[in-house]
Amino acid sequence: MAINSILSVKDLTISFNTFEGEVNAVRGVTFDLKEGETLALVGESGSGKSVSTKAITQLLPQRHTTISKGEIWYHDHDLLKKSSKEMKKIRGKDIAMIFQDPMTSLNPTLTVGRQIAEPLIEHRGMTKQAAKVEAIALMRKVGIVAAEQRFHQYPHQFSGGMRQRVMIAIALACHPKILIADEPTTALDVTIQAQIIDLLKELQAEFATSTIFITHDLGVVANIADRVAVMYAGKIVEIGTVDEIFYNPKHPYTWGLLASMPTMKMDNDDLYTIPGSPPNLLNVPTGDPFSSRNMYALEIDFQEEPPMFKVSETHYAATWLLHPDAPSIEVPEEIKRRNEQFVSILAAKGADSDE
Amino acid sequence: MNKNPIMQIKNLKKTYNTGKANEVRAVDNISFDIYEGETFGLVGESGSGKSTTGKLLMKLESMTDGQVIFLGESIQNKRSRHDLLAFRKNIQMIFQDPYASLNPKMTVKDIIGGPLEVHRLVSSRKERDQVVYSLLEQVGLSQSFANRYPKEFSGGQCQRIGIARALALQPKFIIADEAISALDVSIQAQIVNLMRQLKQEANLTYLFIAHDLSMVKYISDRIAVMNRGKILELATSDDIYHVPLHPYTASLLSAIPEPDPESERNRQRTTYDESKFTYEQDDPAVGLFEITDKHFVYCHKDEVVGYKEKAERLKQEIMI
Amino acid sequence: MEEQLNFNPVPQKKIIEMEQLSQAQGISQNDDSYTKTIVKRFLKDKVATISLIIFTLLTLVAIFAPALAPYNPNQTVGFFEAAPTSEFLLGTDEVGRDVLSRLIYGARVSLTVGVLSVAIYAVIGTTLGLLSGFLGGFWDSAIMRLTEVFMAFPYFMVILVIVSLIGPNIWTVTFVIGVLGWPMLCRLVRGEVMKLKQADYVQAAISSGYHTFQIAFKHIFPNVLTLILVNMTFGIATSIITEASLSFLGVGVQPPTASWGNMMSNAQSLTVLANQYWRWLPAGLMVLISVLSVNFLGDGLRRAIDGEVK
Amino acid sequence: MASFKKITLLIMIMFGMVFFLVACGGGEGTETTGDNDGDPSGDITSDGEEEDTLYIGLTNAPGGFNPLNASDTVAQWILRMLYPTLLEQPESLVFDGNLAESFETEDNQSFTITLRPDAEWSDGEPITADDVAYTLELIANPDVETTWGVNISSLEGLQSTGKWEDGAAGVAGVEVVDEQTLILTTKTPVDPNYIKEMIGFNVYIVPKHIAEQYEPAELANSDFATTPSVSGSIYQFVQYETDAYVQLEANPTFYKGEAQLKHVYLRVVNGTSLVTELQSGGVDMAAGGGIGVVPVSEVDTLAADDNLDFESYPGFATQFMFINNEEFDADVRLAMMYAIDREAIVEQLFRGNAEVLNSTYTSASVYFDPNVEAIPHDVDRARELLEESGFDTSQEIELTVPTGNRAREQSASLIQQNLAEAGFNVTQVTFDFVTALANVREGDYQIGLIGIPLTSDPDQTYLWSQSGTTNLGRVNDERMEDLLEQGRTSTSMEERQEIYSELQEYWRDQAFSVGLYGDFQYKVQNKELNGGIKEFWGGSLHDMHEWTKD
Amino acid sequence: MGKYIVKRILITIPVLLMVTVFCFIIVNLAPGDPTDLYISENATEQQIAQMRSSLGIDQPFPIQYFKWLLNLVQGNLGFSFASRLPVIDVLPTKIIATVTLMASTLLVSYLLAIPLGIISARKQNGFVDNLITGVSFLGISIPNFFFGLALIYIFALQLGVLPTGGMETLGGSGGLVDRMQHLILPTIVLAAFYCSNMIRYVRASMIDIFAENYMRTATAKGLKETLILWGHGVRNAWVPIITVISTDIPKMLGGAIVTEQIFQWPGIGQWMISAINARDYPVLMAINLVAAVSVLVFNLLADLLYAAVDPRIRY
Repeated sequence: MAINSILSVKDLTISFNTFEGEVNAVRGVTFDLKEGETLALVGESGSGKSVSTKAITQLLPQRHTTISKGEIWYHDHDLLKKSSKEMKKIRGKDIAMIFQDPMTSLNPTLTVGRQIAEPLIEHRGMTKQAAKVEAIALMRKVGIVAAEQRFHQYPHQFSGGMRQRVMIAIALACHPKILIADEPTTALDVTIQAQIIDLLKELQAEFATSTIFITHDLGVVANIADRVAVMYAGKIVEIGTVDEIFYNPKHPYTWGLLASMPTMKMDNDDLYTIPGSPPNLLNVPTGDPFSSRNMYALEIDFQEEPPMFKVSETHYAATWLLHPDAPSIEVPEEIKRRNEQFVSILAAKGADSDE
Repeated sequence: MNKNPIMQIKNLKKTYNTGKANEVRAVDNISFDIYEGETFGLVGESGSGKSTTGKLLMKLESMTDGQVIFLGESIQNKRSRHDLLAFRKNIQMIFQDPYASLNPKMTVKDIIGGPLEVHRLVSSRKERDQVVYSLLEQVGLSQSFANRYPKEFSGGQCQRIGIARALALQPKFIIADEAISALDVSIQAQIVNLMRQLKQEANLTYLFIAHDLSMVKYISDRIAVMNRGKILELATSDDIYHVPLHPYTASLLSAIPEPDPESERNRQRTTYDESKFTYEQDDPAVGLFEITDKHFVYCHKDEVVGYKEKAERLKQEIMI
Repeated sequence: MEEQLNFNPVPQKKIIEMEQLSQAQGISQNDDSYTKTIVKRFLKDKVATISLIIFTLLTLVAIFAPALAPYNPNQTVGFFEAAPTSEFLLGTDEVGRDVLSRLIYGARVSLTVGVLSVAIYAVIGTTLGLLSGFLGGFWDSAIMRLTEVFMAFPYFMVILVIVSLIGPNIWTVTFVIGVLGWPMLCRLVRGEVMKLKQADYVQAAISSGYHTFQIAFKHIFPNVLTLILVNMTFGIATSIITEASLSFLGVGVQPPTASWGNMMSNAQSLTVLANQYWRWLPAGLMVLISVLSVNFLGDGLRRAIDGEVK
Repeated sequence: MASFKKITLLIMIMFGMVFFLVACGGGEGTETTGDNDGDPSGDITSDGEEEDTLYIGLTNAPGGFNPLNASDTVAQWILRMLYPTLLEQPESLVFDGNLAESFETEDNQSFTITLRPDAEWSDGEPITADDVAYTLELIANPDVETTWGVNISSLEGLQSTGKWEDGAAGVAGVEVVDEQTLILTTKTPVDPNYIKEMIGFNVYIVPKHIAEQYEPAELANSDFATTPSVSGSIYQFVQYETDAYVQLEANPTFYKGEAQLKHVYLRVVNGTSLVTELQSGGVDMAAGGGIGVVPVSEVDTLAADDNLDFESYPGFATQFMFINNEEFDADVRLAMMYAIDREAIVEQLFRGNAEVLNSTYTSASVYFDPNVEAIPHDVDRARELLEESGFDTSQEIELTVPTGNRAREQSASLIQQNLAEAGFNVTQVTFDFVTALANVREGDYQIGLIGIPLTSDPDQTYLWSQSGTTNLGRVNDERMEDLLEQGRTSTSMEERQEIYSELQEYWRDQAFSVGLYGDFQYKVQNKELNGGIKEFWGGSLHDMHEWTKD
Repeated sequence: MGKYIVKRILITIPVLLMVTVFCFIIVNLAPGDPTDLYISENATEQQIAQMRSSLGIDQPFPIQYFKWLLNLVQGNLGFSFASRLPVIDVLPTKIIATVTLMASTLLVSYLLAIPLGIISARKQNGFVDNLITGVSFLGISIPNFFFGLALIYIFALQLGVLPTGGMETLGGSGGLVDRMQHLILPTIVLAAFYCSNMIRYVRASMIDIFAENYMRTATAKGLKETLILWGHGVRNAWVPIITVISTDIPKMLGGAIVTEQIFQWPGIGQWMISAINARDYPVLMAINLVAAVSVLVFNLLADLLYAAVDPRIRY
């Protein structure tokens, strides 16, 4: 498996100017997106996952945003250095996006068909007629029945799930190399969410699109991601393959996230919780911003931010617990259970590869 | 568990735009009881009528037809200010959006203490403030929050304030309308734990309205699954999870993503073909039928046998 | 280096304390009440702040007019139509009254008309808007029909007739502008109330057992207040101009009472316009300054409320 | 892209609409003006066209064109261009023949009128004595709405209202001798000047053959009264654009000869615009005489304009401070007279373009007696009188001020100050003109400023007699009644002058009201215009057919 | 749709009746009898009575009103007290004059305001925005009588390039250019207000629109700036723009009184002032009717247009 990075984000640092002061929304985010993979960015609201990805296509409001550091490499170009004119040629064509709220992300005054056809005309130089034919084909592909009729309808005549399908059709219209899906299923009902995820997976395979999938729902991540990056307070705190993150998490925050979700198998005990709320990014506390919610905090957590510790070739986590000098600690029950599962999965895989 | 119904819902109906082309039966003839001390889960996707049901029970909307008996009295007869106050004292609501449910122009003290004054449960400002402080403490917030405005708090903190307001009147019954769905995962757990804890402390009854089954299953004793204004299945939460009889319930369950890559990879989704379960309107042979003990399914009289067999089969599968 | 690092676990109790501390800090970072936040934001807007200062000064001038004015504004004190001198800083008018004194007293009239008329229609418009939006149904359509009736009136005609009926003076002008100005605000408030009525906190207030009027005035009103305030500031500007226009048409505030409007209407004489700048320019500038400052004030207020970064 | 096209189309449609509106705006008006309407090149107005067009500025709109019913001066002035009168009056109380070649009497009771034989209506019908008699009959007809009743009330067979007795159906005092001759007979002998002014100068002769097509009762609301079709004087009516302008064109059949200026536009503009239009050449002359008034504040500017002729003359327009005689006795009234500094008003406010109104006649009137000494501004005397009268000075007196005349409004401020100096407690109350007039008329006032246009005839019964229709001061004084009666019935000018001198003196001493000032008449016109306003404004039009423009 | 229109019109009728009743009362409340104006100083009682009956004001108000209403239904608006001309004959010329001025004003205003508002919103808080916003505040704040006179002084008297007032050169051969020249100054004066007002609304709604998710979608699609702006942004601003237009037009139809006064524009506004001064009730009632009908009609039109520009709105 040739693993080439198609996109690499390096030390991205973004802040917003507000009335209260400067909000440090993204504080040195680094990750690679490999060809054909789905990378999930997971984190609570305000963790900076959405902001990081908007920076890729320069979708952040310029007036209030300062990108003080960082590089975003795509095909030997630093996207941060692109002029807005150059960026236009990349947006929608090479890098497409799907957004959270399908209700407001479509223009209410334009027909759905026109909105799908637009990128075709713009980037693929199609005539109106050709674009219409292609758009209808796309609509069929994303599972919209009676596409010819629905081509002329307006977004308000579509249900939420159908709108998100339209958004997907728009995004995939030009066969983009990279798809950024920003919480595409959060606003949908579970059954619809399942359909959309299946659709995305299917199309992603067909178009060989690399995907950044932003969500706060670990269930969705488990379903769709190849690799997972967990974000907290504007930083990636843990990154690894989906199995590593779900079965062998190293960061106490990841533990908390996993343990606080009720699983179908759970009994009626109290849920595991992470106390408190995320820190205010106006004044990022010294040390690890997570330290004050961290039941496994060490003294050093309050003094210095931990660097990324390597767990495996693919797995890194930013917690002092991985420092050789750190004391060993008792992980939560749920994580223990998961670790056990990991061992068996590894064993199974090892068996697979042996054969 | 105490088996006294705190609330009895009989043939509740809510129709919008009655008689017009765009008539919507938001709540279509539903009946169920909620017992004292239990947590009753009401699950459905958007547009299923679950929130409307909650509002009808709260008298935030007027019902088109049916009857709701709360603490032995029919709620639709409560019109006078006195009756209404008495009714509202015993039933409170926790809302979905923690920010939207708190008046941005009022201090936390006024938000929580207001109902106390309305119901004349306190005789002085000072007494009110004392009650507010103790309520804040009860929901895990510091007293220093009292003089602040909601927008200064995080979503989780706001939801705690909302809970404190609901608790202020010491109600017997609380309707939580998607009370956690707008919160982050780690905060959801906090709130759920808090609600469970309070329930025990204050001997509350919950109606827990939600759009997905995962958290509801975890918190509820009994669950009703709603779709298109009708209750399709009603059973204990174990039964709903293990013996989902109605295909809609099964499809809901199969759609819940689990934070477990392995099980996700092996997941089989069931789809629900609605057309097979559409009955003629107001057919008297269609309704909620008890398939097994306290396990109800909405179906045609003739289908009952089939469901019974299905229940048997599923139960046996579990045993194995 | 390694030695300095302390890898001792922190006791859980301490973490909880730290968490509470950080939460408390989280709050103390924006330690302000809502009003304070708006005020702070507003003060960051230079134009708006200057406008506020100017408007405050104007108000003070209006209040302390008797102390500030060098002469009796209604007395002939000098030659007629004399150009500014050290004795009469802004010259005299057509009957020899001191223009500066009239300007100072004019602030009273213009601001009274501006503020009071808007206050009148704000009260009517807000009350009816709140009721219409909150009660809905019959009352809503009745009030909406009434706004249509009032909006369908030719504004000036009614003003002119009523003014000629009661006699034009500052109170009539104020009253008429006030009584006729409310429908737009009423609709605005109604629309907002209809939106807010669905808000969860209103539903919560109903659930808590608040009385309908308490909900309308205690829960909803504070949330439309800022909107009303912004609208009112623009309304004040419009009222000042309306008074000036009425004076121009001869039905505004009547002589000998000075208002900026009737002083400015001197400019309808070309001789005055061309040769006697002191008879219209100061008044014109005052109208312009006050209206601009009120407008910018409203705009700044709106921005501060919306949290729009300047 | 489609939306671009739509927007472009929309904009084009909107432009098209504006052009259409501009092109056809006031369409009715231009039908008769010229045929090259809408021709884009037609904007170049040749000099020739403008040279024979006269633009007159009016500050009031005419209230219709009913020759029988014209209360407003504007209408009267315009009607003079459209309908013949028997006599001209080039100077005050100097009468010349117009339609009448002669107007003679020997006994001051029977007046023989001989008409010009060549006079024709614009439709070619001759103007005869029948037309004159019919006109007088219409005025006397109780069914006809008319303002001229009082003018003819001295004729034999008519009531004091000028209407014939019930069942009479005719005017006994009018006798048509032949086509060119008729004899008017009055009830009692009168001053010939009285009848000459009242009937000879003021009454417009209407074409019988047109007027008789209408029911007398409906004349006032008919097109006869709104859009006259037949003219007998200098011009004929073309159209009236309500409140904007009146368009006239020369009457080719006019008996004194067709007018040199073929077109006349009487534009209705406000005072300020009148000034700008005069300066920019948009109007050639102000109509003057209270109907084309330039604001007094602009007088200096106009006088200084090289392109304009500016002159000012004493006129008949006056301003009084009426005093409600029922509330204030003679001493108090006189105190007010002493208190008000009328010289200051005239000198400072009007910069000398007015005269102090010492009596109830202006210096333009031949009955004005310059020997009646004016009451000076004397605050001490005023105080004295006030004290003597025992008037309660704490009593608040309302000064009613009508709007619409800036000079008057400004004078009110001065008057208020003057009165205050003398010890009166006066507040101004301002009303629009109609309201103020209505209040004053009903006696619902204390003191109030009202302008009165006087006539060249000295009879002022309507103003100062208890029976007067405009007795605004509520004067009820036997001596005054007596003097008015004497003046009215006297038949010689010399005799009348004497009576009226006495009246002026008595009026001053009693201070029935305070005469404030007499506005001067302004003649403001383009230097290119030959002709225009005369010193006696009312007679300005007698040579209008000879006016030209360079 | 058709049903909706009919329903709206039916609702309109009682509103209109109420407006006319109110107006009738107000007009008749005004002190001073019209006859005071139309009689000479020496008129007799009998003449006054005769005139009162001729004008139809000798009857009680309710009867006068019902007569007026009855006439109205037959398309008769009575005759002007002042000129005795049938109001219905004069009305069209006045409306045409006002509409001409209105059309040119609104055309100029909107053609300027919409792009300026958009630019302003696009460059929000930049120099250009501050300039446009500042000037538009000035435009709203400057009293039009003052602005008008200043323009007359400069352009008509000092420079002599434009006429001082009126709608056309009387007695000249008229023509389009002449009329256009007469239109320029009053249009500028009125447009100063209407343009500034519109700029503010367009700016505000465009700022909101720029913050909308679908604008982000359009950007993310990589569309051209102009297409994003016009094809996606401005489309959604039509509703507030139509709202402003639908209140502007009746406001102007009700008479741009001061401006018409200053520029001698022979439109509704000027007519109204003279009618008020002349207590010309029938004219006032007619003007009131026109104004009221225009308010209601443009309300309705706006509602119908909303549906045209926003597919979500259906009746």
